[in-house]
Amino acid sequence: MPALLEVDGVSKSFGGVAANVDISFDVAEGEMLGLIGPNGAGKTSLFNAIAGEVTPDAGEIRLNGARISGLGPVACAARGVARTFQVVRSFDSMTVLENVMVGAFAGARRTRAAMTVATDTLEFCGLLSRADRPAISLSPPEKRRLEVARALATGPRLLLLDEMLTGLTPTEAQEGVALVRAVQRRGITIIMVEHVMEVVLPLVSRAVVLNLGRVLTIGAPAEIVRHADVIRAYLGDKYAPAG
Amino acid sequence: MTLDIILQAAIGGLLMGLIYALVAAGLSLIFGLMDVVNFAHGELMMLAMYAAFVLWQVSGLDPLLLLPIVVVVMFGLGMGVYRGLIARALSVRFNRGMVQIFVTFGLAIFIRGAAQFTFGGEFRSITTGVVANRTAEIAGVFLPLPQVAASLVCLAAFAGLLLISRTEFGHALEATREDRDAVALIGIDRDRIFALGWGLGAAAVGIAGVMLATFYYVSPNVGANFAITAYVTVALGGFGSLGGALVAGLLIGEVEALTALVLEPSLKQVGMFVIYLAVVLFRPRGLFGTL
Amino acid sequence: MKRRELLLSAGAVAMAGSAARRAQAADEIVIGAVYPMTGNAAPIGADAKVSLEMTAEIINGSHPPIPTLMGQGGGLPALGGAKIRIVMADHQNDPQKARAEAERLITQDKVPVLIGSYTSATAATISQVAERYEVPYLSMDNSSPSLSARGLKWFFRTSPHDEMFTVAMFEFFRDIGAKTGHPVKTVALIYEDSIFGTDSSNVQRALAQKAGIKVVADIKYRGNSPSLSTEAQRLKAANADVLMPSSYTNDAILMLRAMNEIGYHPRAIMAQAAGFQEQDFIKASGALAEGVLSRSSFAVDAVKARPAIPAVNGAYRAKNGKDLNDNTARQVTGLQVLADAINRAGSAKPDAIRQALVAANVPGEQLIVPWKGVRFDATGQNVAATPVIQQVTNGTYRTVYPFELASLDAMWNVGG
Amino acid sequence: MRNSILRRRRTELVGGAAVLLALAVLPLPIGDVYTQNLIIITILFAGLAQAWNILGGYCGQISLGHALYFGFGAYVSTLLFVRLGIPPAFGMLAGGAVGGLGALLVGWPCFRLSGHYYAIATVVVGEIGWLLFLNWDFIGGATGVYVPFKGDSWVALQFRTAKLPYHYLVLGFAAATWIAAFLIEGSRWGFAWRAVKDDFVAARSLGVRIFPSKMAAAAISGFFTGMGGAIYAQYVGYIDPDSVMAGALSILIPLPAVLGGVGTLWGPLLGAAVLIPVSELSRSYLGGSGRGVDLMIYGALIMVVALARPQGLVSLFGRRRGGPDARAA
Repeated sequence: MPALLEVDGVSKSFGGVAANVDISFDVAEGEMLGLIGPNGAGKTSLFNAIAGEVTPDAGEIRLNGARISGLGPVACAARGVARTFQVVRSFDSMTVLENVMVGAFAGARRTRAAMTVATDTLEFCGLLSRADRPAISLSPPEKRRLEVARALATGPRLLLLDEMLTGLTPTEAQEGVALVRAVQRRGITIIMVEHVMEVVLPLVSRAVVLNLGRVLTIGAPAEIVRHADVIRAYLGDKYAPAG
Repeated sequence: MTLDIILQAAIGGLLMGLIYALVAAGLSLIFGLMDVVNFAHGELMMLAMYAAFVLWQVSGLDPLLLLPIVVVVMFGLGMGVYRGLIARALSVRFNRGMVQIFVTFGLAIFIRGAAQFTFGGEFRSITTGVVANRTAEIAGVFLPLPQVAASLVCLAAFAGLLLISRTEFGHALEATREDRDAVALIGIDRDRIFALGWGLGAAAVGIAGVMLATFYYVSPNVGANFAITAYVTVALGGFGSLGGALVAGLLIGEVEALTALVLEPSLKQVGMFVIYLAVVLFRPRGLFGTL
Repeated sequence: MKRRELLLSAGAVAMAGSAARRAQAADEIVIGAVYPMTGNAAPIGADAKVSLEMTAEIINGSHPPIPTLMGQGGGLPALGGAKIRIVMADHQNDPQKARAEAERLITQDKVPVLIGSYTSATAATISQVAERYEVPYLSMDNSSPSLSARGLKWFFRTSPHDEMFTVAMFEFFRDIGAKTGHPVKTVALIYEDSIFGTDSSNVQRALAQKAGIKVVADIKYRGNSPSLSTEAQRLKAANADVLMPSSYTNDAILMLRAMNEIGYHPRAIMAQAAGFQEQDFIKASGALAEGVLSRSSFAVDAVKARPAIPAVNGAYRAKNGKDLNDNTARQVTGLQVLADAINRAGSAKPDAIRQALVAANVPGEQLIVPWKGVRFDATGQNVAATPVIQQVTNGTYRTVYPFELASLDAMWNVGG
Repeated sequence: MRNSILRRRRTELVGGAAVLLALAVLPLPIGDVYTQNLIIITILFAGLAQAWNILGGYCGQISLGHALYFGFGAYVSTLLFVRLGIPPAFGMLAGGAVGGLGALLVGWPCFRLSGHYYAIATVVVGEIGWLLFLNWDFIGGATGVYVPFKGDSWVALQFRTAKLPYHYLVLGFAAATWIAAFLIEGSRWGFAWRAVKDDFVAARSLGVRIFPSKMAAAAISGFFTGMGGAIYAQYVGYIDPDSVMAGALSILIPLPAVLGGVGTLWGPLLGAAVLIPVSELSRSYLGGSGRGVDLMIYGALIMVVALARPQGLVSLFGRRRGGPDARAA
């Protein structure tokens, strides 16, 4: 399968602090990739680079072979990259349906078409009952769903989920996982950023582990768990396996 | 356009610049603290000018002696305005930026009407005082004593504000400015800090008002004459930065004085505005702004 | 519909308010006066209210006859002793509000004539409304020449305009120059950037050129500005024989102080009155105002030529605690001329009043102002309004020109 | 459920038509000129507030310098009429075009700023415009421009004493701004601008282009404000920089929208219906005393409404979009 996304030697530092150092990996079409690492490992910086919020100092990010790094968020969105935010950013002066319609307008020209896309997406995300409620009145997990719905409404090829499952109760997490799986079934490539391994590893086919801005290792969840360096990075030297 | 004319205009610009700086310092302090632009700032200055005038008229004392009383009154007034109006404006959940602008604008109109109601529209002036109407001449350059006294007091006020920013209260101010929500965690009563901040801001503009009243007329509309200069000074210096207000105030005082020398004086404010736009367009946060 | 009730109720309030006012006594003539009651020029409006109401009392009241036009009291004889009543309206120095108030006075208070308005911009719209409703507008104290140059049928102005005032200034320069041997060679103009300042300076520039006097400084300054020190600096550099300012009160106060602060004491100041004639200016400037010359349409000290002054000025001083000045005296005179016109017209119909005003020919002796008289030309301008020149002498304005009306010789140290 | 938006927009359209009809009929029974004048000024400022609302309300850019575009419109229309004889019916559109162009020229540099920095920059640009017009002799400078009366005519938008024609002129203007806002609310632009207002980072991530959105909103807002200026000039008959470009006007234009309800269809109209009559009536019936009482009432009203109803008076009439009642969760 041709790589949908190629991250090629990406480095980025903010005023002397090296957030990302020479990171490279590919993501295949339809794959679900995890991007994990302890806090401050450079996950968000890389995530923003892919979403176009940040321009890498070095290296390139290509979508379908075409460079998207440095083009800015709007161009990335236009090329099919959609994202959610770690801290929810809903449009408070609008209803749930209208929030999603803003996303739908990325593809739709006319209001009626956007409304249809938005309504279908809300149904898909299980928020249809909330369609006419003001976005500000949703509960935190519902707001997270709204972000996903809004991003989905743009008809993306690549969906970036920023810590979507953290801080949820077990039932909420389960609903979140069900939604992510449903999105994947629609053939959308997903990159999930999480810092809680147990949540993300069961879901993804592969994971990129970052630590101190560098790629620690890339591999299937099973290998990741046993990888010495990963354990040390997460749990500190005390728990490093013998030998 | 001989040298001493330019020097004289520059001196005039310097003396006025310090007053602009202190007026702006009060505005910058309040903005830096809680993201509120006080559109009634000119009217607070006008109230201080009237307070100085009334106290002078009643007591016959030199306005410089009345300074402490007016400063205390203005401090109380500033806190009162915060508790009565601004606290509520900040707790609003929608259109907070807009509500805050138009609440302070409504306050400005109300104060102007109240001043007209209480004092009438006449132009009043403080005509006596140790420095009143006296001018020192040094090497052909004239230093009007009221303005010189006003500038020195403004500098002292600036030093006072800088000192305060070093104290524990000052750090609390700084912390609140950095992150309004976090401070609550470490036991800083945010509301009290905001009220004290408004008191300080009103006191600063009060000092400028009293000193101004020693050589400038007092009328219900005098606040408006200084309002736009204050906003430009604060935005140019950078909201929330006292040093910025000082530098910007001096710069604007100079530009205004020297433009009036070269261009048609009616356009002197345009010179000041163009400089402001030029700076702000390249450094949106102003010269020293951090917010 | 919610909104419509709101509007209707607002409209109802307006009508209710005015209805109560319109139930005026049968034999009463209401005159609408539009003045700046709030804003920077508020003191002018407050003084106008006193001067107009005082004059109405003189015209209406019973008192020993005062040797001036309509000074016999008892109302308008030709209308069975009808009383005149002044209704003040606030234009806040905004042409649109002046227009709205003028219309309100005409349509709601049914005033047959309008008077006003101190600022020329407001006079522009009030006179247009008067023209459209065919109601006379008598400008008491607007001095901008452009107002009477618009061919308006219903516009009248008893007061001299800036051109006539400025002619008097230059005649004074010529005569005082001859008398003292120190003629005026150079003048400096400094004027506010409003319609008043611009018009006044245009006339001064033209007449200076005609009189062969060099204009060495021509400074248009920002009204209500925080500081005039640089402007004063430029005046000092020019050091003209005579400084000719055109300013409202607050700028007049600031200007004298600014000049004093840089040690500049002009040899002579000839002001286009306005701010310089105000009591606030003299009180605030104190010694700095000594010797300031100003054109004026009123000479409180010309008692010999105008015997009615003590009585009228006394009545005004009793109500307002200060003497009549250039503005208030013109308001008194305007109202006298208007009352006389209504009386001669024998009716309160706007057209009858207009005819009477066109035919007005009041000799100077019947006025409190030192003019030759009141005669309106085709443009409605009183051509017999001859101003005087006054000088501040220990705190009060004394008439110094024309010499025959002067109560003392002018202090003149030009070219000394 | 699906077409809740369509249903709401249909009721708004019907409501709009009803109000338009009511306002068209409103002046007929009223003979008193002062009240007719009051209604005309109220509707004119309702239109201006709606024009400002397009930029300030829907796109969240709090411009405090709209008097500039109002002045451009007034001067362009008047000078075309006085000097070139071009009737204001067309001059009005030219005035609007220049207003829109002005808004773009100002927007280009100022939209890089945000929040209070943008507001202050617009105040400064407004002052510069006013000072330059005050000293620009070609357009009459401080002396202003008289609009000569050439007889009743719809083309020249001049009527001797008749008020009704002016009533329908300003009503047409206000209706045009309302329809523009209505169309914007339902269009792609409307959603994009509201997203920019609420959270431009999120909007950007969904492909909304921030700068072009602000410029488009500014152009439309400037166009209608300029047109309003042209109508004002024909109605008052005299314009000078102080009356059509002063800073006070830049505050008066957005005020009804802010008090009535920003970013809503009915906010600006409702705000104007309350604010303008109060300020006119308080001046007419209390201003004469010269005691400043009318200013106190006006100032107090602004403070009370802004604090009591931050989402605007419009939120009194049922649960308006733009946030539930303040007391809700």
